[in-house]
Amino acid sequence: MIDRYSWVAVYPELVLLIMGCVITLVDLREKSRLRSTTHWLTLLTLIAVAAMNFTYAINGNTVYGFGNMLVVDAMAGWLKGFAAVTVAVVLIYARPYAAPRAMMRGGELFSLSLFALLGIDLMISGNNLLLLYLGLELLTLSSYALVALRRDDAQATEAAMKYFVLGAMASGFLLYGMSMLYGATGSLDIGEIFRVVNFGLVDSPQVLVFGLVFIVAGLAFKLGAVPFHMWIPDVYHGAPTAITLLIASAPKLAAFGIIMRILIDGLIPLAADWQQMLGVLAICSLFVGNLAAIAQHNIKRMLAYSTISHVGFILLGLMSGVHGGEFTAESAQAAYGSAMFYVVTYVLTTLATFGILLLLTRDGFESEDISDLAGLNQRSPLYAGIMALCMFSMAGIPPLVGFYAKFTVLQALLATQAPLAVALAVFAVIMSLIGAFYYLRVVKVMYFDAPEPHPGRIQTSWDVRAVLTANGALMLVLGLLPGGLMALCAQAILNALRT
Amino acid sequence: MSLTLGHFLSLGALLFAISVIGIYLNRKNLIVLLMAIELMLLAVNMNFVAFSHYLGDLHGQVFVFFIMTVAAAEAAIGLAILVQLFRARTSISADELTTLKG
Amino acid sequence: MIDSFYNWGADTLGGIAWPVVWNLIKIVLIVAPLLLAVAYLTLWERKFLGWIQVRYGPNRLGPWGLLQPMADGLKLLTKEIIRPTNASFKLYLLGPVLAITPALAAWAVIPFGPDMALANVHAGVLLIMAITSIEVYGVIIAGWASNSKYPFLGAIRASAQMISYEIALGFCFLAVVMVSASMNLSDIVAVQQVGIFQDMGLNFLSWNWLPLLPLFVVYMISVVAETNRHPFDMVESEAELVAGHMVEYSGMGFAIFFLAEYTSMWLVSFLAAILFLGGWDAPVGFLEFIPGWLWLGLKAALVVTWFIWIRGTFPRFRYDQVMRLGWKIFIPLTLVWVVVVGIWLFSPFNIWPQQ
Amino acid sequence: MWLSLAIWVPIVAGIVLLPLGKPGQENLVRWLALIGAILGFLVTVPLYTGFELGTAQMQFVERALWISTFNIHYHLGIDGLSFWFVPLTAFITVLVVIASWQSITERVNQYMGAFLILSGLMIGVFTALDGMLFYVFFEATLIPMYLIIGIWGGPRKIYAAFKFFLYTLLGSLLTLIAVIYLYNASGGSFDIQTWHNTPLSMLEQTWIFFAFFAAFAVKIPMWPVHTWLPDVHVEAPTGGSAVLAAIMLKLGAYGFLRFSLPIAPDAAHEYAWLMIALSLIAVIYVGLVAIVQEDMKKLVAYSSVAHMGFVSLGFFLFNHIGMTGAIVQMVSHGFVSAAMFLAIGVLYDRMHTREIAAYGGVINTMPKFAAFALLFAMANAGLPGTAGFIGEWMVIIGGVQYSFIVGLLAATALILGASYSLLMYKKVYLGDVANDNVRQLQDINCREMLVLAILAVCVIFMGVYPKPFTDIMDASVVNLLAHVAQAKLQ
Amino acid sequence: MNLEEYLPVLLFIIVGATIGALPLVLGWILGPTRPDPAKNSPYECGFEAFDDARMKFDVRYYLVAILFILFDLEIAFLFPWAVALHDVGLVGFVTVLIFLTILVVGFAYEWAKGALTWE
Repeated sequence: MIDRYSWVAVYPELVLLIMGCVITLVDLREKSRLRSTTHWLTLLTLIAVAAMNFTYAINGNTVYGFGNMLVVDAMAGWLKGFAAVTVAVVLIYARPYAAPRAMMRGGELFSLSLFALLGIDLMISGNNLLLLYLGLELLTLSSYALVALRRDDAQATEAAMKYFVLGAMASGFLLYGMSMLYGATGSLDIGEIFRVVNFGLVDSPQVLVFGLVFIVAGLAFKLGAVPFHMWIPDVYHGAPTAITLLIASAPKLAAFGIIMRILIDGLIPLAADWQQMLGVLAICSLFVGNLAAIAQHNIKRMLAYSTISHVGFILLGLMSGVHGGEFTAESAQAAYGSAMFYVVTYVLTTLATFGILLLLTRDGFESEDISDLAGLNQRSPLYAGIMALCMFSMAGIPPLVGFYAKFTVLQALLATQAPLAVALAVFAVIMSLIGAFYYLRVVKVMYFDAPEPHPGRIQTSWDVRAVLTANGALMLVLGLLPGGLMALCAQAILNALRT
Repeated sequence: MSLTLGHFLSLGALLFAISVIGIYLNRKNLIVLLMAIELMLLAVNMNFVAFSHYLGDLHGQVFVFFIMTVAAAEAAIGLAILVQLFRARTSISADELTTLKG
Repeated sequence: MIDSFYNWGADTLGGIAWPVVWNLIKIVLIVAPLLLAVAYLTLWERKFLGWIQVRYGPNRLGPWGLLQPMADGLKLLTKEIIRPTNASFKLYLLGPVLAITPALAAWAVIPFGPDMALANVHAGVLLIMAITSIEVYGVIIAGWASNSKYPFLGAIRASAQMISYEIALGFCFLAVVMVSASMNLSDIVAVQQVGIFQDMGLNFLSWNWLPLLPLFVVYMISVVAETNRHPFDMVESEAELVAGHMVEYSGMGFAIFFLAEYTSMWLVSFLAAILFLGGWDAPVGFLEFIPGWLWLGLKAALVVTWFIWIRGTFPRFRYDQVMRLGWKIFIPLTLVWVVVVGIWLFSPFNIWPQQ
Repeated sequence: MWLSLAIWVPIVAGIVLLPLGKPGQENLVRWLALIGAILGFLVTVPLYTGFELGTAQMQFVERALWISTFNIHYHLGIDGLSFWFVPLTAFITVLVVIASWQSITERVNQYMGAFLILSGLMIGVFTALDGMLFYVFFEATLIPMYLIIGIWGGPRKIYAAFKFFLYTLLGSLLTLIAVIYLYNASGGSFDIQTWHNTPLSMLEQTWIFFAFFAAFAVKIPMWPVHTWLPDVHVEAPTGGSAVLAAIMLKLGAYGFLRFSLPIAPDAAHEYAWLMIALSLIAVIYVGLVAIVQEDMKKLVAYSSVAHMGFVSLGFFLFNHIGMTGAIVQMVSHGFVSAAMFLAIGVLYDRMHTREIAAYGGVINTMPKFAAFALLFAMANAGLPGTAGFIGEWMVIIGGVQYSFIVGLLAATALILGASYSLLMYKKVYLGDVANDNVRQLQDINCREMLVLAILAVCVIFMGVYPKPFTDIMDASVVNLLAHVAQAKLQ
Repeated sequence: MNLEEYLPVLLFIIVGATIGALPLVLGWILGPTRPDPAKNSPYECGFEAFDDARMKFDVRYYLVAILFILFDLEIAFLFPWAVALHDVGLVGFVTVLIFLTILVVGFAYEWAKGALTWE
């Protein structure tokens, strides 16, 4: 029942689990304000996990473990590796922010992050509805707790409550859909579901489609697509910035993973149905996200709406895989590869963006208003430059990586040659033009406005400065040479679908 | 009269609908909200058990066990957040969650 | 005779109504002796406590005070049911009902002999756990609905204490289920009647209490806490909380809480007998001619007496000690013992039958 | 190799400057910037010496795989159409660096860096032979220009910067869709020359033509979408205006040459009437608008629109002389408009106003400067013997060949150009000294003299001896016209 | 679906509720009804009750409640395993040991954090 390969497949997760427990207990002995032991131990774990995942990804073997409960393929390897790196970077950025805000009185920040990552891994690797659900819950439950980590902060608590209620509801939707799916196909195994649906062995297709609606709704909730986006602005805004960064970055990879597993691995024969739903979600997300972002003064809120609009783009990529009932390796590679590329680069950009915001906070001062960035160029050209790179990248201006993300998605969309594809693409670019406006506003505030009379000094430790600079540079480097990452994504998707 | 799958599914759908309506209509008490969420999961459990029985496949019931466990963990975290919120606000009315506005 | 009665009923009343009536009859056959036993348990408690304290206890009404319970009941019946001004009255009335319903309903699955259970369900243990958990609601609703400080504090304490010990109890049940490989109470008894000692006629040595001794001890103590009995009666510790969640109740309301408490005592005693003391099995082989239900009753009565005995012997715990015992001693202990039992089951020294 | 150097030398120089932001490093930065700009210009010289005349083939071609997934190449090359813009860009950059020597005192490193990077990116646009590479360079120019306008611009700089950015971005995003569409239509290639030979239906051509039109017409700018240009010119710093007018507008015009005409020739023929009409409106109507301007920069900005109208007009006449004239006009306008803006910059540095009414009789206090200004005004008006004349004259001839009415209407531009240029010259320079501010003006120093003199030489040289310019573009223009004349409908 | 086995349980619940409710009704009928404000006011050791009794109470009770939910569910989780212990064999046993280990880590963490301490 459990063979040797099964264990090999979950080595990274085992390491995460064991180290999560160990760090939880080790932290009890840790007394320093900055939690150095816990911090470095966590980083070490994350680096090890990332390295293992990358090794698996490079080997490119597909392993099914624990009786098909989970699958480790190249896509899973890359996504999990990126997720581990992301969490590590988040923790590096978060530490100077968290320490003076009583978020490190216990080591929960670290252990919960690790468990969240474990959830992410399961969402990416799960090959069974049960495992996917468990991964999802592990991630979201950890996230709820992380959002509420600042016990004295009423705003954060309120955000946590909203997150919890809406998140739990989303889980409910997803579960309801899963139950229908189970009822229609008689299995929880993704591969088995695919077989049953593909060979038309379903007794009542209505139940199947009914369940599909709920599953898409639940996934849209988690991804933050309109009209299921209500939690995103409030949670981004209310959560401590470090936690906002965490829930804005790595979980996106997981959401992509779970969509790949359920909709594409499992329900690709129903693509005609769910692609339409994703299309509507994408249009709404692009529209609402971009328009609402303009009205925001709080930069976290603005970024929340910008996330929503980016989700719209990701969905555009995901809905372009099958056209005219044709599903080829090329089309899948283009569509899902582009979505994966978009997600990965978006996470990269988000990291740097929030990294800068975290940097600008001081004791008792949250850098939350867009006007708090005023004159950043005079205060620190380096950080202003990185932030500007982020903004231009999100706006999709070449030669930054965000442009290629939009480009690949539009390419995939147009390649479908569906009747509405061109119209949709035009709509998308017009919306991203509107989006450019609010990103430009941030650049304007940083570069064109004068700083407040007595801005605090920006203090950074060497590790934050180094990682942040590398992060910003990576956006530019990937912008100049995006080919490698694109090929990697395409290859990963191909590998994931071949099996 | 014998019970068919349809009866159970209807009951599940009904419970689910009640819980969704409960979440949307209830503006007064967050505890009720938590209860509605639990009810939602119970509706799902009902579905799973019914399907599992009529399919003659045990996986659905295994799933139910996991859902129950997760529901417990979820309730635990929900209550913890609620307590924290109550201490900050001295109110658990959903109407008063208004500080986060754009 | 019973069969012919059954057939007659089935013919006259038809397929749906008759099973209901038939079961109601059976329920009455269980409940009536049970209530009688509860009534005389109160008398026995007072008598026994009296002996421990070298005094007589009730002895006026009837020979040896045998009519005392009747008199108590009658008196309570004619007392006013107070309606506290601040209380939420509907919930206030619901409290006692919710307390006694599960205490009675759990009897549905108790087997009094081989094939002598009202409902011989597969998940008997689980059902008992589920139903008895509801008792907490009665307590907490009573305390909350009274809208008075002492009941409120008492109810909170009571519920915290009950749920704390429920975990340890759960682990005890778990171990029993592990060794029996069944959650059916009849099966659990049956499994205890197998083994080397059974063959030797020393039945009582093959019962669960011996191999699961630590769990048996934990069970015996936990159920005392679970039923809020002395020395765990923080809930109604007279000096601090007057009477806990029952402060605002009078007359029958109060009586029903009492009824519930004593019914629960009987219930857990029967369970102790079934889970650990071999159920209806005779302690030694040559006594097997005595009917099983009698043995069961005898064992339960012994356990109940043990309740009273420790009440007469031990001083009351402090609340923090109660919680400490539950969380920091019993839970780890039971957890470890569950693992030990598991290892035992897989070791060559396994003494339980393999299916 | 030389093309890559032309692109990357200024960019690298610009990046090197960025970290040098400490107070006291300004002079170092200026000299480094100058060195970088001159180096950037020098590496374009071998292009001229090595350029082979008489062929329409791409020269100095470099090709390497860039993004394998989409078959995108780092593909550079120049032909007669694009050749002149490479050295022109590098050359104008040198002048801008010198001209901004003293007028910029804050964040000099960022200013110089932005210009150098911008220069490299624009050369990239002119030399890219891969659609995606072109697009990347084309869009990337927005970032430094946005910052230049926004940081060092005038009072309404933010409005101007946003307007510039969003206007041009809208157009180019639509272009992006067209580019992707072409990629799919051509069977997975981003090579521009492949696209030239990709058969397309009329409907497709129409859509693609207008998608490109959206980007390039805004950039040129053509008549109804030109409104961003005056605002931006007024607010931009002197160097920004100069580069914008001299080079950036040509990006749009060049786009027509490289994309719209050869890729969608049938649509281009079909809608030539529209393009000609819009161009003529730009020439005449915008010329009239220029006359009534009270702000010198605005006046020159409108005149730029009018001059670029000549360029687009020349393209859509589809005859040899018109096309050649249009390209010559692009180059000459590069010199003339840069000279005009730099001259205004000289005045602005002293008076901090660009109102025509604030000046008068400048010739009395700044005689040397006034002489240069007169030359540039004449060139702007298109008087014979100056650079401005050649291109306009050729386009008018082409117009007459196409249709007499068109030629006639185009010719009115000469009158209009003379009116606004010379009227402005009269109001600002001639007459008595208008006020005390003007009285205290100091004549130009050596540095300013150098810049203006170089430009003056160029303007006169091109006006007197345009043959080197036309020779180089001749073969390519012939080739382009031949290509456009062939229908590529399926 | 075979639910007949559970009919007695349902009936028993009804009977139990009746046995709880009936005496209340009887007591209502048989007992006197002489309300008076002092008698009906909340008991407070002879003092006047001066405010609503539904006050805040120690957060540790919540903690106990939350911990209870978790532990009780874990036990419920283990019951099916316990029944099927012979079938799932050593692998199943080791799996549950891992599960319990994680549980114990959580438990130890709670303990060390002082969540189980009542002073």
